[in-house]
Amino acid sequence: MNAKPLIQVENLHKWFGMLHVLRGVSFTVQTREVLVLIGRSGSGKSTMLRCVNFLEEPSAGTIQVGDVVVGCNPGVQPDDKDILAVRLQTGMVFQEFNLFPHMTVIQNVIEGLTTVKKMPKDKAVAFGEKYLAKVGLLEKRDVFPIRLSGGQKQRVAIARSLAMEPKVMLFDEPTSALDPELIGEVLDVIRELAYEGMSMIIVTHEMGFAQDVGDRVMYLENGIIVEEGLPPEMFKDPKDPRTKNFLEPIKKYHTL
Amino acid sequence: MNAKPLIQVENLHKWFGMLHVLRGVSFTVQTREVLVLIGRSGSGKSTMLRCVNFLEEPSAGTIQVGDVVVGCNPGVQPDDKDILAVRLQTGMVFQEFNLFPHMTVIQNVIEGLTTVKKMPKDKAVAFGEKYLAKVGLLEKRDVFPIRLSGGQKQRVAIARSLAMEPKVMLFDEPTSALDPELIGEVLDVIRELAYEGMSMIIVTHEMGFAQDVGDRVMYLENGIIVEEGLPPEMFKDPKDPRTKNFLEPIKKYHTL
Amino acid sequence: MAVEALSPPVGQPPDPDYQMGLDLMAFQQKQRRILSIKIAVVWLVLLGFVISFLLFIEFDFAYVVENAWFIIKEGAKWTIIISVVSIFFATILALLGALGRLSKNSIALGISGFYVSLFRGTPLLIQIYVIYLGLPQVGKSLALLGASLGLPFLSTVGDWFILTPIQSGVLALSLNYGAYMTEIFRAGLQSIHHGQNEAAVSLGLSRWQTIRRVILPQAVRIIIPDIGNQFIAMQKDSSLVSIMGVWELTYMANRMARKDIKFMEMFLLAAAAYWVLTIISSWLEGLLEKRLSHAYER
Amino acid sequence: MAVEALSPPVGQPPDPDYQMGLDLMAFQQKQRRILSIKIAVVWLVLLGFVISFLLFIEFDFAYVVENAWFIIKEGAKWTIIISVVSIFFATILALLGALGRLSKNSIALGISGFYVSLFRGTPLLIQIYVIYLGLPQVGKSLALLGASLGLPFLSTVGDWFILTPIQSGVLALSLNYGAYMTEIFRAGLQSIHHGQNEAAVSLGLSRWQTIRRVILPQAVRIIIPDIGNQFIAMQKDSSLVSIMGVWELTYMANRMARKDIKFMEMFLLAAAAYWVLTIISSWLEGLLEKRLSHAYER
Amino acid sequence: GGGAETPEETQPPVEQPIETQPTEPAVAPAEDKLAEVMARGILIVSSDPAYPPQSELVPNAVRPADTKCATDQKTSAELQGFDIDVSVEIAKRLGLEACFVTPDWTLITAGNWADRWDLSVGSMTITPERMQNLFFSQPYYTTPAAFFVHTDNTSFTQPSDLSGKKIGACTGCTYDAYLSKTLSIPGEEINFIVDDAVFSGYETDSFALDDLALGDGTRLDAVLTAQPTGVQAIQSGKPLKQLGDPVYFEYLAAAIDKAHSKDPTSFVQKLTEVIQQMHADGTLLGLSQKYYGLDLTTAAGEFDVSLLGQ
Ligand SMILES: Nc1ncnc2c1ncn2[C@@H]1O[C@H](COP(=O)(O)OP(=O)(O)OP(=O)(O)O)[C@@H](O)[C@H]1O
Ligand SMILES: Nc1ncnc2c1ncn2[C@@H]1O[C@H](COP(=O)(O)OP(=O)(O)OP(=O)(O)O)[C@@H](O)[C@H]1O
Ligand SMILES: [Mg+2]
Ligand SMILES: [Mg+2]
Repeated sequence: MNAKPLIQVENLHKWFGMLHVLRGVSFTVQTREVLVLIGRSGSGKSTMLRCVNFLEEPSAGTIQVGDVVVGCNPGVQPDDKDILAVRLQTGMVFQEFNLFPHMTVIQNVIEGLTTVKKMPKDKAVAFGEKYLAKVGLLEKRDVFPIRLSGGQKQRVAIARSLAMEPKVMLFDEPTSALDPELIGEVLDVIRELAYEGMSMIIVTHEMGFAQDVGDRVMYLENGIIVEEGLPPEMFKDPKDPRTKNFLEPIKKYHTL
Repeated sequence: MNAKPLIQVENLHKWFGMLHVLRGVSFTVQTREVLVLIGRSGSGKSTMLRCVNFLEEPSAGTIQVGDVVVGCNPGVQPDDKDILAVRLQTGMVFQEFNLFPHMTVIQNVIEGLTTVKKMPKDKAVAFGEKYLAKVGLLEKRDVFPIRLSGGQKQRVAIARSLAMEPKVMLFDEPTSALDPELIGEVLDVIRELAYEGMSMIIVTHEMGFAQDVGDRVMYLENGIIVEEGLPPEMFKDPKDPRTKNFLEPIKKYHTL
Repeated sequence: MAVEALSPPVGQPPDPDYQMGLDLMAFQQKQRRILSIKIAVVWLVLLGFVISFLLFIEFDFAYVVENAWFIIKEGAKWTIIISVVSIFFATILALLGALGRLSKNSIALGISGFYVSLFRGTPLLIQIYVIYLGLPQVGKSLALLGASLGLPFLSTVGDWFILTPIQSGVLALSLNYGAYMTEIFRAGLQSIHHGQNEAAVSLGLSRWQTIRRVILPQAVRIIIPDIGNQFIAMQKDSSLVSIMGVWELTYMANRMARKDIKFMEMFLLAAAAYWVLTIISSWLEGLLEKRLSHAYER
Repeated sequence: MAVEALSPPVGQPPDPDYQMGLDLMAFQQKQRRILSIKIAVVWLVLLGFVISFLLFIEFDFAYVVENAWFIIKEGAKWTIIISVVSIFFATILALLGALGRLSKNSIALGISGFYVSLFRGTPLLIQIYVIYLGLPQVGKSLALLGASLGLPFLSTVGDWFILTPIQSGVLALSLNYGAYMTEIFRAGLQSIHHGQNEAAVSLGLSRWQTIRRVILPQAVRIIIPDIGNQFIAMQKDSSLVSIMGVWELTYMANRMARKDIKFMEMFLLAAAAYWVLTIISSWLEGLLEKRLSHAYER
Repeated sequence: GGGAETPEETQPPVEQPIETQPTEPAVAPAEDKLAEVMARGILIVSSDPAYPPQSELVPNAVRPADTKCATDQKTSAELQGFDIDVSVEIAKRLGLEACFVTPDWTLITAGNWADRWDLSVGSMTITPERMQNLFFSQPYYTTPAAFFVHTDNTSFTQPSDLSGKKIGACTGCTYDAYLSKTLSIPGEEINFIVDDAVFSGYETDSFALDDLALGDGTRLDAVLTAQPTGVQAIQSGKPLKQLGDPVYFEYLAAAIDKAHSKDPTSFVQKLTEVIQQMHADGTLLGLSQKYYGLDLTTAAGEFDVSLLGQ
């Protein structure tokens, strides 16, 4: 058996009205593990990720992140304190970056530190600069987001999450909104995090990258985990016909 | 020498204020030829395509489409009749589909026929149905666009352009807004058009597809055509260091 | 929630957790119902405050009951007629104004810009005065001019400048609201994604065809709520025509109030009548909005 | 066009076609200048029409010139003071109202909904009457109640209900415009992309911290033009406080007009003064908007 | 108009020392309106300068430096007119300074002044409806109500010719009530001689006169208004003329809110005394001659205020 997992999700259900988006999903993420999530549009990948840090309230199921365990049942509102504890241990990166446009890069990065962690401003700035340097954007410190390229924006968003020193990072298609030639710089940053041992869940359509950094791949369809395994095996030789069906046309057009 | 080209662009310049986006571009497209345009974001690909059908007014240069020749000079407004003649010979497909949301699929497809070509309604509908069938969406005839998936929307947009029976089709990143598993259906439609001998200019980041259907590839950087050639050669072994620079990271992450 | 969503989608295996979804829905519906009830209670409490306010000021309910029907029947009729006719013309003016503001023609730009600036920049009350009292003077001068120049038709033209109170009110309200709505319509037209324009133009549609066939039909949906809001505001502003003696709601209430020295009673009756008109208008606007969103529902 | 854009970007070879760009820019500037001039001519022609209208009605220019300063000095002062103070309070009310409308709390929802419906649904004029005439009666009843219950502080509270004309006017304008602006602010807050909310919440910010630190600062930029529009409209509506005897612009013009039977002259003078106020306000709003868009300029 | 009679008392008005004792000793001084006003030292009068020549504003007026009036009150230097002079005279005889507030007509007639001002000297007609909310003093003058028609008109020779015609007047005022035959004025028998008038109401009389001036029958056939108002319009050049004799007289008096928080009884009595004095010593007649060129006061002086039964 493994050590106690960093994340343990059990029997997670999510309904939007009568739409059953997650149909009893269970999975774990170990410390230092990188889990890659693939699947069709609408299969529930984002919803799953968002349930882990309670951006969506799960309809049913148990979610454990670090030492916090939150049980969700229909009609019971999870405790605000527990939700905050979970969020402080998870960093989330979105497809559309979601930088705060009215704040400079450094203000974006220290916002969580000063407002949530009540860190003194100067200490927060030192912290923020460390993580800006890590994503290679220290020189953009005092620039407003509108002056950044897409790739730079996403790297600042990553720094903003890292500055909160979470135990696990969640990436929801971090490169889908980027021009192809800008994708590389963002993937490089994520790759480095993986090498340093950060635990992560990554939703992505970049199959080459997934194969490269993923410790484990999970294929989601219709709110159910259809197949999971080691990346090279999954991509070369998927077992389930549904997984095959999904990967075939992508391989056809994406391989030069 | 070739026969008279279908499209001949000579010394095309485009300025936005003091931003020199196209710096004297010249190229031709022969009848039945498929020209693929690649390049970084902001290099001027869309602007070039849009100058061909006068969605942007060229700052200087000559544009010939079919029998219509339009010379553009600073401070001279091209003739509205000429512009219309060019547009009737070109079909344009956009990244964001741009279907008319208040019209059903068939209404979208016959709009140009009835309003511009003054075709009687019943004849236009027959025409429209033919092209809807061609893109495999006849059964969505009376549906509003909001009920279509992204791939279906783009196929309707293609049918809408085809219904006008243009001599050349212009595609501006037709699959960039699509989820990966929906890209295939749109590329299949475009591929079929190519096999049938439709002349086309395609801006795309799908390098596999470009290599597959392109008769010729052009690499644009900073408003200048840096390199052009046959697809397999360009992708395997680009001559210009700038082209190499662009293609390398894409190949790295996109190859499974 | 549409009925179709309540049964599992066809062609898929039945969901074993179907009951969980039903339970959740029932729970959410209950939550929503409880919230509605709580809100209704808050409204009732606040209405109670309003009524105790009336008791505090020794409101003469009997007097109001006695006179309400007469005032509302006659007054609301004119309020509604004037508002409806004016919003109709204001919409047309605003449409023309917005097209002018968005055109590249210097004359259209100049006229629409001047119109908006002038009629938004000056008070409606003064516009009514000028139209009612000033225009006839212009007509008279025209007639005099016609007489001295031997052009008798100028005298006929001059007569056209003498408008009835209703005509004056409708003209002023239309011009004034048309100016405000011009800016609203302009924003509405501009909010249509430019891709729509490009797609239409690529098909060969002319600028005017594009506006008529593609932009306007989409803009209508966006500006309907704004027209609704303006209509509601106009119902109240239409009370300004009372200065010319049109027997609309405010005039009726005011006249009764002055005669019998029952100001609070009549004002609050009028306020209640306007409130009801507003609520009805909002509801009608909602219906219209819903009908127009047909194409935008999945 | 900023100066930096006029020289070729550093680190790139100089553009051999640089002159072409300059020529194009010059040409476009000329085009723009010609358009501006043409529009100015159209405005002048239209102003000419307005002036010939004045000539037709035998407008007494000398009289206007003689009395303009007195009326504008005294009148515009009050118009501006009342509008500025009222828009300030209206903005605060609207902010609270919008937060209430967007909250999940039934009491906040109920109160804000009732407030908006009541004050948008009834005419401002009647609101002014009720606040000026009706509130003191409530105060008196409270004082009586206090006397009979042996609670003397109720009598002090009762006195607070007796408002001066200016206080009544500001209160009524703030409440009325606050109700309209609540809906505007709500739309403004909702127009902030939900991703902003999600990013803030993911960082651990509470709902209130998110609103204060992330949503509001962005919404302000969006609603500034709306506040500006409301302020312009309010300048004109503030004339209603004249019924309580505040000597603002409309009041001054009206009383002078009656004194010397010069209605057209005085109304058009007032209209011109309002027009100028409007133009100044628009210009100030534009400046403010520009300042706030700092973070949004490349 | 009212016959011009020489007042019997030709002596110039003597400044009377003020009786500081309230006339009604049963009421404690703190509860008495008159005592409050006397203690305050200023008399707050409401008068809307919308009705020349009764009340109008003074352009570019300079506020006296030594005034006791509050900043949101107007001094007698900033207003002028018959009502203003009467107010100042009343205040003077009480040993007070007159200060003015200018709410509109509706707010004055509605009553419930919330102690914002002490009395209205605004040419208010005594009517039974108004007496619900207000006390009236001895009337200080009377106004004849007369019909006016366009000068081009030749078909009307007397007011009764106007039956069934389009007649304009202010909305909800006594002229409106006269035309709808509901008018009653204490101490006067009203003779309704116009039947089935097509009434056209206006915010103020002057707009009605403006409309009539557009032409005979263009918008109106006639206007019923106060005779001085009509005469003033004629003097300003409007093509109008009076039709026949005045149809009735209105008694115009100072009004006091019944709902004052202090007992106004002695205040009303005092006012009546002061105005009777002003009638008696010819002050009012002098003012009437000054502003109207005729005597509008004698009938008012003879009015028996006890008939009001207030
Ligand atoms: N807030 C919501 N309300 C209603 N339905 C929702 C909501 N969010 C998501 N859905 C629905 O849930 C399903 C799963 O959505 P989700 O965003 O998780 O898919 P995804 O796998 O992330 O797709 P993509 O690759 O497009 O991001 C979809 O059918 C979607 O329409
Ligand atoms: N209407 C415009 N006004 C000003 N600048 C513009 C305009 N349209 C494009 N540009 C600028 O022109 C340059 C070229 O833009 P263009 O859209 O042609 O690039 P592209 O190669 O199509 O890029 P992408 O891959 O992102 O679509 C960019 O720097 C862009 O900012
Ligand atoms: Mg997703
Ligand atoms: Mg492009």
